Amino acid sequence: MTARPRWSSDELEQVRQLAATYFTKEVIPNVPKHVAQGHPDKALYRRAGELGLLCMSVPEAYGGGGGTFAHEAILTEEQVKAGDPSMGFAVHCSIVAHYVLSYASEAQKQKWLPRLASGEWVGAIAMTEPGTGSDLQAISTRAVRDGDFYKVSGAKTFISNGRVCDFLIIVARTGGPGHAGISLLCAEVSDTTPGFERGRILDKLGGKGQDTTELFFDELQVPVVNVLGGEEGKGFIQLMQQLPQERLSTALIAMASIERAVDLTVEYTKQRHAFGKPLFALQNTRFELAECATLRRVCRSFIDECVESHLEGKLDVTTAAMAKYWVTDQACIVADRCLQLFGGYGYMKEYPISHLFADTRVLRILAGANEVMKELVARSL
Amino acid sequence: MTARPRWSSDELEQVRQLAATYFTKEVIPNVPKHVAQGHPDKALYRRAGELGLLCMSVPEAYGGGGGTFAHEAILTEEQVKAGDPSMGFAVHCSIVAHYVLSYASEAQKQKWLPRLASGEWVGAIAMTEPGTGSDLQAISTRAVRDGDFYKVSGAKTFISNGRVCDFLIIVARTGGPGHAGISLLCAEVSDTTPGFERGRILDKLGGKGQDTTELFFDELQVPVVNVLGGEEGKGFIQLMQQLPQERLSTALIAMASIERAVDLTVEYTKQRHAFGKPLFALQNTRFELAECATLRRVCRSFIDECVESHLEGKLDVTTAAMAKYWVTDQACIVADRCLQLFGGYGYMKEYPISHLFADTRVLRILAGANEVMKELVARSL
Amino acid sequence: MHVRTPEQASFAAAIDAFCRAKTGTRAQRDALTDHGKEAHSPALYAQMAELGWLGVGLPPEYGGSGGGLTEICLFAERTAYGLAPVGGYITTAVAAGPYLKFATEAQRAKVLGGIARGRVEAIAMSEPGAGSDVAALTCRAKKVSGGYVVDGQKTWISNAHLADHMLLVARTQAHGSRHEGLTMFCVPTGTPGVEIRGIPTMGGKEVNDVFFTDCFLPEDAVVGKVDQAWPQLMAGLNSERLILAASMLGRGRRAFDDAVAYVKERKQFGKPVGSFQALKHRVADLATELDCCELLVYRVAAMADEAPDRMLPREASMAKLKTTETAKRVALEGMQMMGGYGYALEYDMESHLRATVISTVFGGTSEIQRDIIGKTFGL
Amino acid sequence: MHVRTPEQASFAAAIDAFCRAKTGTRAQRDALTDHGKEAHSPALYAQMAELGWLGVGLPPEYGGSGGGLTEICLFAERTAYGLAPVGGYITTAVAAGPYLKFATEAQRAKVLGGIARGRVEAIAMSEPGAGSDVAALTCRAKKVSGGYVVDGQKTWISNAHLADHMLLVARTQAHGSRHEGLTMFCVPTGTPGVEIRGIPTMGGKEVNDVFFTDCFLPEDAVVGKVDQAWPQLMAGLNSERLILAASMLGRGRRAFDDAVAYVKERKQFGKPVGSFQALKHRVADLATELDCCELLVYRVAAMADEAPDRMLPREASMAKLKTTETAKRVALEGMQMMGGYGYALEYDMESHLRATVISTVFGGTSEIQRDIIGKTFGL
Repeated sequence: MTARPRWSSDELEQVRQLAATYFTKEVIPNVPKHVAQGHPDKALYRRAGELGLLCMSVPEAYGGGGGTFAHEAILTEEQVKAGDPSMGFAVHCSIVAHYVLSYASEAQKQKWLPRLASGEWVGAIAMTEPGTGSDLQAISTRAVRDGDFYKVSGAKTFISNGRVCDFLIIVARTGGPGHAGISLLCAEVSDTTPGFERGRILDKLGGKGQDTTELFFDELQVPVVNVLGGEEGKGFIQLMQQLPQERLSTALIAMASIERAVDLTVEYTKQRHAFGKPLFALQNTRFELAECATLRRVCRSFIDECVESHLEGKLDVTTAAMAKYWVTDQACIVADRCLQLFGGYGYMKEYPISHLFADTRVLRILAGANEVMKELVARSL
Repeated sequence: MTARPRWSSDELEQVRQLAATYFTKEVIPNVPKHVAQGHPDKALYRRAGELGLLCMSVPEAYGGGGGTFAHEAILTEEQVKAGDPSMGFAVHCSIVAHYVLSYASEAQKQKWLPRLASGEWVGAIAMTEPGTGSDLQAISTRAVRDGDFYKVSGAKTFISNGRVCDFLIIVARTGGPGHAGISLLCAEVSDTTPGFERGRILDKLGGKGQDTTELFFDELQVPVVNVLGGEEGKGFIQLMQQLPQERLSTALIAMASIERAVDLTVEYTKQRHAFGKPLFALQNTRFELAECATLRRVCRSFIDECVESHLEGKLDVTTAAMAKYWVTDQACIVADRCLQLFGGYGYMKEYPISHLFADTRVLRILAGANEVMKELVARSL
Repeated sequence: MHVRTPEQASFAAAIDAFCRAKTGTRAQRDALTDHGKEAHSPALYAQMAELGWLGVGLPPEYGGSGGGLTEICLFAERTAYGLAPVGGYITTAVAAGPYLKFATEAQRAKVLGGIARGRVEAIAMSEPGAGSDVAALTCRAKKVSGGYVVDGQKTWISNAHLADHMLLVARTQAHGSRHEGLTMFCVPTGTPGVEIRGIPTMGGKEVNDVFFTDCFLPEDAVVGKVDQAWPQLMAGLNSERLILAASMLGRGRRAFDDAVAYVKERKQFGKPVGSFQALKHRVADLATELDCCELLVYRVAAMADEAPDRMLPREASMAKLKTTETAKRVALEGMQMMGGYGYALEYDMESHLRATVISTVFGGTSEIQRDIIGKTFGL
Repeated sequence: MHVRTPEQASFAAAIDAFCRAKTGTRAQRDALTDHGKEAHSPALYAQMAELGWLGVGLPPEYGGSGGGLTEICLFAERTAYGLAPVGGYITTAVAAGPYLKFATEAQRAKVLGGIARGRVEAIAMSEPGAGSDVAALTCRAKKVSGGYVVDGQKTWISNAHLADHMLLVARTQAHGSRHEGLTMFCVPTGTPGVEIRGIPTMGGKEVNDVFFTDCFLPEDAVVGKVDQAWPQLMAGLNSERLILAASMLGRGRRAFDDAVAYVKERKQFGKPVGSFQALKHRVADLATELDCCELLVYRVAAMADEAPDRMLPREASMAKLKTTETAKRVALEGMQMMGGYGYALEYDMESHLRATVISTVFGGTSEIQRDIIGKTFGL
């Protein structure tokens, strides 16, 4: 049903094929297990690394694929298309590895990137705290200098990959109040690291099988050399600079969700009969799907333009905020309208639309709530 | 506020400049007169012809500008931006001249196009009848062969440029029932043409000063050689083939309306104060405008892609229907939300937003009601 | 869906019958309104006065029939439904409130008696810099010997060109909080120093700019207490919002009925267009919303009638917000259902749209109503 | 905003107090529902039976207190608001209708008496090929000596796993119009040949597939008249739609109150997030819609109680459509207002969303309700 994006190429379509096979053959059969245990198997990260699907935009010199953001976009699309809610690739590749690539010193890059690209390590970023949300000024996790180490203490919540991560970027306060006191500290962590505790895996409406947790730090020791980029107080700026790409990544998930929802629903309504006709013959069904298909087409135009401009390094904060807010809103609207067309079946877990509805909902909240995006857009007017 | 479209060029921007000057200096001062008399001055068509603004996509050999659809898109954008509701250029250039260019015989082209391009003639197309709408099969205007002439009898309504037109494409039935009986007849008409009567100028909610009329034919004589393309029974197919471009043109008007509405409203809300602050400082205003600006951006992405694909000759029926339905819907939504932000002033005629609201509303109805567009989209699923 | 008492039902039936007879056709309405240019027909209004309807919400001593807001709403709803050009009624009914509650006996006899006899009243409050933000008023009434001198501009003043008096709100104290120091005056429209100029709007002739230049008003022009206009205004907000809501309920119902009649009649591809699911479902949604509006308006009117001194900021704002937004939606969707015919002036749908689109702005915008409602939840 | 009688008010207050005490905390609800896996707590339901609440809509001779649909709605609304896990009540109350109107005295005594004592009843109607399209049912009850043999599958059967009996609708005539030849049977859930299998849904354990294989039912299992299930079903639609609507009104109000409590509490940039206009306006809109729903539900319930035999297809469908759509909207917007906390299971908002999202499908989808309403306008 869905044409290939404007910015794709034959090489990217081969990556797509590889990713599709990986998800459908290797990941999907394990999703029930991931859901039951609350997190994905780490072996699947390593398998993705073997296949070259991790950190595709990281240069080959650091063990990556030497590709671009487009490669990661393809991975995202295929994950959604396959219906996998569990693997935390978006955070691992497009966020964590990308922070390291963008800000880390050469030594840090050489040390950390190969292990992220191979899947030996799973990455996570500990930003949100119970009392903060979009309000980064309120960060209260403290990193106190003690010789060659910081001692980090505080609590974080809503941390994706929190249960399985081995490498953690911690947003902490190394200085005084305000933005200038914030640094990003990189920590290698395991279940036995002193001062580090993984909290509960939070039970969520959707995204089942993907581990979102609380994390607690009680004088966790992080070497001073692990400050990302080597300099204190740059954390806020570093966070800000990465946001457009994170938002675009979120919009891409939403885009793929829309495509999948429409495809599933066209198929279902053509095959399911009521009142002696396929559901698709009812005018209401036709119009609902025509509207959803139009939204899909319009979103695709816009997303393709955003991806192209990001590939050229030109995606600005405003446009990224528009993409994040608008496409995720549309994804939820489309998921809701499509679920309705399934009738009762849309509510049953055996129908993927029920998962799509639940999984999509969080997109309007994470990576900056859509209300925050609107404020960013308003500032540009 | 508004960046130039992706598909524009320096040459096109010069045309834009010329068009902007024409509208603001020559047309706008006459709008009150047009509104009072119910139709634009024909002299302004001739003036546009002199400036080379008419039929820009018609080859120079026929007196046109030798340009592309992009030139006509620029003219549309500037008309909306200037706030002129009265000149019927969309019908004259993008529809009537384009029908002639696409279907007429060489002799017909040489005879008719130069006069349309110079503005000597104003063109119109007589399609809708009181009893039909989107249902073209129900056309009942009859053309009865009588020697070298047809005698045309019937009534038409909602005919744009109906009061000032000199050249009329009439959708009439030359044969039996159904699509195959329909032909397009080209008639040169004047106020004294026997068997031709212009009915009332219909008073409309918006589009004031642009003449939408009823037309009556009572054995109007049309030479048989004036069948468009020279062959009977092709009318329905000819109509169908032009629809994507007509719909894209309508979407372009909507696009320009959105841009104008947002620009006007940002300006107004920054300058108008309430409760001691600019309206723009209220969160509701900021979010409303952020949402409208996002819609503008998204529509622009989509429209640009549609224009580009039309310039390559690749715009399909489905995508054109999506553009027509979706962008005109958004234009009405944006106009309504923007008017609301003006408060009472938005309702006063001295504020252009009140006209924009009224003028935009018809876009969801003409060139095929949006419900019909949705049906077309549904057929593609 | 709301239940009327037998008296209310027969009142409504009488109005409906009157409108069918007097304003049932386009030609009748054109004759009464100079082809839509006027929103108020004094001739028709006089006939309604004869029938005793205009005092429906006034006490018997002023020629009224002693009804409450419920009856006023019923009148506003049914005349709006009947497209009766009595645009003067709303400001008149709203203006009556402060006179009833705060005016001297002489003022009441003059103004309220006039209202029952079919005179129109206006309210001069909004200013170019102060729309919904009443506290920002700057129009000044300066105390002089024997009275006040007023200077300033009012805008958006509905029916000033038709009214006997304007209920003016002007600033009598320059200091203190923005809400303090405002006073109400009863200003005969012919007072020297008052100039009334019509403003062209999408809806025809209804609103005016009013200029006060060295306009002298005697002491006894003050309505209620000096410097106390703000609380006096607040006491009248329930009725203003409800009457507007009732009027838009009537207009919305009319737009709905017109659209339904059209889609049942109009055929495309051999079937009435209303039988297509896309239109049928739209009709169902609009019908549901209108019934909700009706229940809401009359429930709030009943609450106001049960306790006339009670402020109902949340409830009255809900009625105004919901009903005006719904009426606008009905007109917008009705226009789409009617296609080109909805856009042409021969049909009434475009006038329904013009009337309803402004209703979300008049009498406190929807945004202001939402602010008020939100505030009642402690936000 | 709806006005309750003193009796109704004290009934509602009693339910509210009960829920605060028994289901007020997450821990209490987790204990009663095995951490959300069950939608119905027999233990809690038994306490309600003791209080005499479960027979609120039944005549005294069956242990009821003789109330009407209004009281049933009140119970459904307030228990939904209180998050009491009594998911069995709705099908039970709906099933009671046909027994009351059409069953033999013996059937009534057994089933209705059981209901008042806290037993659950289910209705076995939908089939894999026939959801809202009841007339497409194919499950067959073949006449044999002394009774019927039933074969076929039912799906989507709420509470079958909890119920004493299912009110089965099966085809007893293969010929004739699709609406004819359907018969109602009272089937004890333990009858041989009946197999009940739970279906996993977004909302936990509530619905089941039910398989009938050579299932013998005696003559006296027929409820009402043979081949007359269709008109008997139609007579019960008012109550089904209204009870669902009332339940969603309660759930919607709860979602609203939870969201408001959150946005008043939660601070960002030094202010409660609810004080930002974007949230305040949303709260205002939702509050208005919920009040409309309340007025609509109880007005239609009153109409049904005034004339129990009257079919109210338009009104009951409006109540169902409007209330379920509103409840879903409140939950969706409530989740957004709560940000990440709304998505996490510790807060109730995600359960409000799961409960409300299915309500627009259950008991006739919104699309079906719109079809029905549209039809009453002659479309």
